[in-house]
Amino acid sequence: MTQKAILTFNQVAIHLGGREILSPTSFDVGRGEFVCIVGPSGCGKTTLLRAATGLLSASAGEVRREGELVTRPSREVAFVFQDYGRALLPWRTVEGNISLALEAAAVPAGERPARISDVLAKVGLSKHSHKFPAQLSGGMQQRVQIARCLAQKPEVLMMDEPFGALDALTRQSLQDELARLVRDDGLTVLFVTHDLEEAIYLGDRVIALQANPGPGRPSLARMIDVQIPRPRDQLSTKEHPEFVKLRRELFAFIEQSHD
Amino acid sequence: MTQKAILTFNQVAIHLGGREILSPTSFDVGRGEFVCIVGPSGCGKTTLLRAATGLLSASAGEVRREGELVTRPSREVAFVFQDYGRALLPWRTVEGNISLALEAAAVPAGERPARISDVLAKVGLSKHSHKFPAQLSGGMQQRVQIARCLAQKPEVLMMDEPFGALDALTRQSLQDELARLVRDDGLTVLFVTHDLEEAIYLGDRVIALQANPGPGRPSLARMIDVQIPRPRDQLSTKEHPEFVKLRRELFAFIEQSHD
Amino acid sequence: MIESIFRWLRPWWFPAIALGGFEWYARTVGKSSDALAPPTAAINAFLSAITDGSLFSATAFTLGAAAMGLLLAAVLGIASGIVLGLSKRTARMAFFSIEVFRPVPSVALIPLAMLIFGFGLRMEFSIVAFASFWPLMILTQAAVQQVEPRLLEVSHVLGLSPAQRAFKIILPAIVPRLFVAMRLGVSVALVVAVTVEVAANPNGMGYAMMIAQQSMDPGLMLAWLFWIGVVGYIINVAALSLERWVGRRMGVAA
Amino acid sequence: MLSWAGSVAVFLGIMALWWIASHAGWISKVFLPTPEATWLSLRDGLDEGELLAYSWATLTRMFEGWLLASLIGIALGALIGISSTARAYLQPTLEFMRPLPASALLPLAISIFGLSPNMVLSVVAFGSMWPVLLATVHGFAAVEPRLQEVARCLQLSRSAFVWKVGLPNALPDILAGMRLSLTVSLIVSVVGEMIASQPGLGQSILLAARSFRASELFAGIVLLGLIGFASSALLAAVEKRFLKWQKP
Amino acid sequence: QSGKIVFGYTAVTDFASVFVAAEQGYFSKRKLDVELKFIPLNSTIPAAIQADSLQIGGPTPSVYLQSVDGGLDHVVVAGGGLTSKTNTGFGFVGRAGAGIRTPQDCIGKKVGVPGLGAFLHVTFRAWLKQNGVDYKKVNFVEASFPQHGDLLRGGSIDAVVTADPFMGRIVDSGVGYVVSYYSTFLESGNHTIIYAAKRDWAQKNAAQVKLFREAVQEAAAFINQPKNDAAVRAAIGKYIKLPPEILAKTQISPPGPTVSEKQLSYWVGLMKDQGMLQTDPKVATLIAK
Ligand SMILES: Nc1ncnc2c1ncn2[C@@H]1O[C@H](COP(=O)(O)OP(=O)(O)OP(=O)(O)O)[C@@H](O)[C@H]1O
Ligand SMILES: Nc1ncnc2c1ncn2[C@@H]1O[C@H](COP(=O)(O)OP(=O)(O)OP(=O)(O)O)[C@@H](O)[C@H]1O
Ligand SMILES: [Mg+2]
Ligand SMILES: [Mg+2]
Repeated sequence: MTQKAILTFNQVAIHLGGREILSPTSFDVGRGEFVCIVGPSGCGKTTLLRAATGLLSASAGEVRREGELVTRPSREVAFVFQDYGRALLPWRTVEGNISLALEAAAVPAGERPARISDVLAKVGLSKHSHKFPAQLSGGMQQRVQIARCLAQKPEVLMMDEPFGALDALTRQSLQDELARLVRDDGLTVLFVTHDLEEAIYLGDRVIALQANPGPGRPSLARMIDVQIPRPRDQLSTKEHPEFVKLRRELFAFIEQSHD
Repeated sequence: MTQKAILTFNQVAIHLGGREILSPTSFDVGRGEFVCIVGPSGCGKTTLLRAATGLLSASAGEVRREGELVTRPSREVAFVFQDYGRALLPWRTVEGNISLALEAAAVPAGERPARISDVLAKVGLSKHSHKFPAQLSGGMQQRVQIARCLAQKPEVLMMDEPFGALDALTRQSLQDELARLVRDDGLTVLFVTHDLEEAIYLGDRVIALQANPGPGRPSLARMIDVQIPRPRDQLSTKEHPEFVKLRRELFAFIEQSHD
Repeated sequence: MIESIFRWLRPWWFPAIALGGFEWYARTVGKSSDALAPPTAAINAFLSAITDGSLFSATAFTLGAAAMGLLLAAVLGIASGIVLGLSKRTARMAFFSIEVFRPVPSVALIPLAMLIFGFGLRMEFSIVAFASFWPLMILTQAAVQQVEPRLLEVSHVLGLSPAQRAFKIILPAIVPRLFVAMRLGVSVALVVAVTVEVAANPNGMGYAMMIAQQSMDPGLMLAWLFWIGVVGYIINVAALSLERWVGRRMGVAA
Repeated sequence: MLSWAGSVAVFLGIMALWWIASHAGWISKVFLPTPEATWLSLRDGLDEGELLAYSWATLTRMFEGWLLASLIGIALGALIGISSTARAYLQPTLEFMRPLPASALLPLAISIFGLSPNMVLSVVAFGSMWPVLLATVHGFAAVEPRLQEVARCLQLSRSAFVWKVGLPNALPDILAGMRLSLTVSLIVSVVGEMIASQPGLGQSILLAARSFRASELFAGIVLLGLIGFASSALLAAVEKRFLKWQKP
Repeated sequence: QSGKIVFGYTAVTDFASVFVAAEQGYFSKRKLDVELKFIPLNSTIPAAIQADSLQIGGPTPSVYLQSVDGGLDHVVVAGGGLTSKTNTGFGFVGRAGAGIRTPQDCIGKKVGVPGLGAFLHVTFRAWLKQNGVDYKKVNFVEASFPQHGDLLRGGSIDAVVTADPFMGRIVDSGVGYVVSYYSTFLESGNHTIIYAAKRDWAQKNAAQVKLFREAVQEAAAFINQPKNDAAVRAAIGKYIKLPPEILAKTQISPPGPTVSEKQLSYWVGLMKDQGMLQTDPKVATLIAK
């Protein structure tokens, strides 16, 4: 890529519970780039994302952001957790949960309501701002989490299966919303998904991980550049020959690497 | 359908927090039938499933199973919760969590290991039987929950987005596993998903719900019979003209009903 | 090296300052007092109590009474706490009675218990049981109310019997909070046992302290007070390590 | 409404048991008076205004001691809950002080600070601080790991973490602890009145017990029960208001 | 079973007759198996007797009469020490600077007593009344003996009714001075401690009661011989652990092994006068034959 790398993985390996979860893996993410990560369940996608954020420290190798070693989370990096049910404060309403991010960033109280209603509109929850998480459906909870991350106005967005709990249409509209945001604000995104089409549709690049690569081999099994022009849209892009080709290629790879 | 109904919904409405979540809805589910429920996020799918199980009582109308009013859960009905992270006992290993269902059904201790390893094999977690939920990835946790429900050997299986957290291939293999089980054991399944293709691929019938149907109108917006022969398979079925037609039809409907 | 010594010393700063201050006070202002003695005098008295063996028999009695009372209170308190935590209706039914009886000070029951049981172990442990029953019950109830609702739904869907639900879902789920309750219960039991001995029962550490006071030996009295603190501390440390051990067994922070 | 009736019915059942026990002579009337005799003593004491004044004295002592205990308990608990340095310095000392009975500390405190109401108040606060302290420490330690990660990602400051995550998360525990503390505070107030000779229900109970006036002793206990009930009911209402999110 | 007698005592020298009887073998001589048990608080003794934890106990007359007043059916089987005009072992001590010189000066002052309603409190009030002072205008607070000196020094009370050795130490250290050895103005020869038992027990074990009383009488005779002073103090020292220098100086009240109706009536009179009794105890029925 032409842009300077904002995130660098250098031979990053991670051990948990005495086992090597992630085998030494290296790659770069450029500024404003949208990188999708796919791979079978339990192959280490979440683990990789946590290491990239600094929630977990690498057992070997190093992760750098803007050239600096990542040792702990930063407010420039937002994280959408896979288990949305646990990542919300149960004692705060939807509004309150989003406000948390603004409070952390010391946004003046006067500006908060406007920013909150702004992000709530983006995820389609304007009507539910006064509900507690326990009163929301799974998909709505996940959208609250996404809204909180957007409110944070981060440079880098880490998303761990953010759309997994959403119905097809909400999902599509959020995909497009996200793509627009990334383009407008120059966001960098690391996006874990198990939906190959979603990965190709959203990504500038798709990274495929494999589970238990065997000794001496990296977890990173495949890296595919997605050369489909932007802006993309749900109808034409999915019929684009490149899209069809990549989907077939990726699917074949995953199928073969699956145990 | 020809079979006698095992589940009957008769003008079931549900109010929560002072709002009508589910507007009066009636339908039947036949014995051994596989019914999929789709609809936008927050439209009441989970709520419907909870009422069918007896975890929630209807505010109006009645739910009957085998002719009897459903007032509380029964061991004949298994439930896969959408928020898998919370539905597992964090202090029991994978094995222990599955064992819970066997203990509830008073299965002799001697028989349990065999049945546990049997269902673990079905969901592909044999190698992780001694891990605690906190040591599992999201998808693995969800598979543990599915395994627990299978171990229960229920008559009716309620599944709330069971495959939402799984990668495409694990998902496909579990879909096929489920279809096989249903056919072999004559299971009845109520299956909530946001993936329309999945709904058509698995279901004998697809029920589409809508959010806020307006006064006097039911939540149930559309009921589609899936006349695709069984056994189905991932390749040919998805190219079946009926499949393609239904997908288009359902998609169009959902798109129009989405606000 | 030096840093690690400092780390090791950290817990000792406050006690050292407090003891030093007390030593100074007892040697100056309170010099002619009949109720105070400097800690150094207490140490001497303590050493003689160890050598004549009175320390151990008195400690054993108090601990025995406290343990028996606590055991009874724990069984009853946890069981009723679970019932009250699970059933809102029972909780409301019992609320009035519980809240009226709970504040009855255990010291006010001493005459009654003494009349029924006389001196000895039984009167002491029954008062200890009464006093530690309430905190155990209240904390258990609060803990049960905080059990993840999804897990209770799981138990319903699986058709667990009430006993199974209690032992397989609720008890393990409230274990961390139960330990907090037990640690509180332990100190309540110890405090009440000593109080009963001070006020009436001629046995154990409280009684020994009372004798020391009445025979004008404030040093020995302070030594007993200090020893009671040490015993409580040791029990607490033991409870904490048990808690950690159970926690590891249950996959917490694995 | 119905459960209130049930609640009263349960209570009346216990009263009936008392009536039978005292009339049938299961326990000597010297120690267990009849409910009627207790009622008479209660009425006489209230008529003379003496019991009322005592109750008021005990009530204020209890509330002041409890407020002090709650403030110190929550502050210390939060400090220990989030700062490992504070934990290293403070916790062992606190754990050592926790099992020291107020009944044994009072004589020392009397010798050093004299027989002042403030001395009794500090002992009440000391004795009733532990439930709040322990509950707060636990509430902070038990924050859902995912929420801790959320806080780290948002880089919440220490104090923001305390106010926005730690305290709300510990609130159910703290409130349960405060409910216990309130009772302990009442009990220690009574003990303090007994040992440090302060006017209040404790002293009147002690004197009644000493002169074997069981009905007066029970009248005092009944008043303590009522005080305990009223304050607990008040706290339960507060609890409901603060924990609305638990059962929305 | 009419075997062992457990006897409960408190830390005062008025139990000397029992200590001596035990040490001199007067109990064993009569085949009485008496175990002496130290009880920290005098007022718990009647309950312990009622619960059969003690067969005989030594409450003060005021505690005893109040327990009878409350409905316990206990009788007097023998007596401990007596009041005496020469006893300066306890008295009324004022705080240096509080300016208390006469009984009248007590009005409105805070006076510490070791037990509200206990021996010293009752007798002190009797003395106040004798001097025409309304004791209701005196503010009595309870404080245990060892604290009296500290409390006077700290200024939280103005005077105390206290006893040796605490009294001596207070005077020596200069924080207080003796206002009056007030008991020397009161009637002498009344009990400071009486030995009581349950009525059923005393009736069923009449023989033992008699032997017990005889043993105490023999001990009283022993105590009354000045040459036995050292042995008496040794016996006291064995059961009440006092520092030797204090033990050597303590005044021992004269023993009163038998209790007469007149002696008991004195206390009934005092207590009724001070509103401490609700019924009218029949003294004649309270003394075991
Ligand atoms: N704390 C832990 N201790 C030990 N092993 C762990 C721990 N956390 C995760 N693992 C293991 O690490 C592996 C990778 O987990 P991770 O959550 O990264 O998977 P994933 O790729 O996100 O899967 P999914 O798509 O199912 O969410 C799993 O095999 C899991 O068992
Ligand atoms: N306890 C409750 N109190 C009030 N409202 C509730 C409660 N539980 C759910 N709701 C509301 O009911 C509606 C339907 O919720 P439900 O969980 O059934 O949706 P769903 O169709 O399963 O959505 P998703 O696909 O996002 O899981 C939502 O709008 C939600 O806000
Ligand atoms: Mg994951
Ligand atoms: Mg749902």
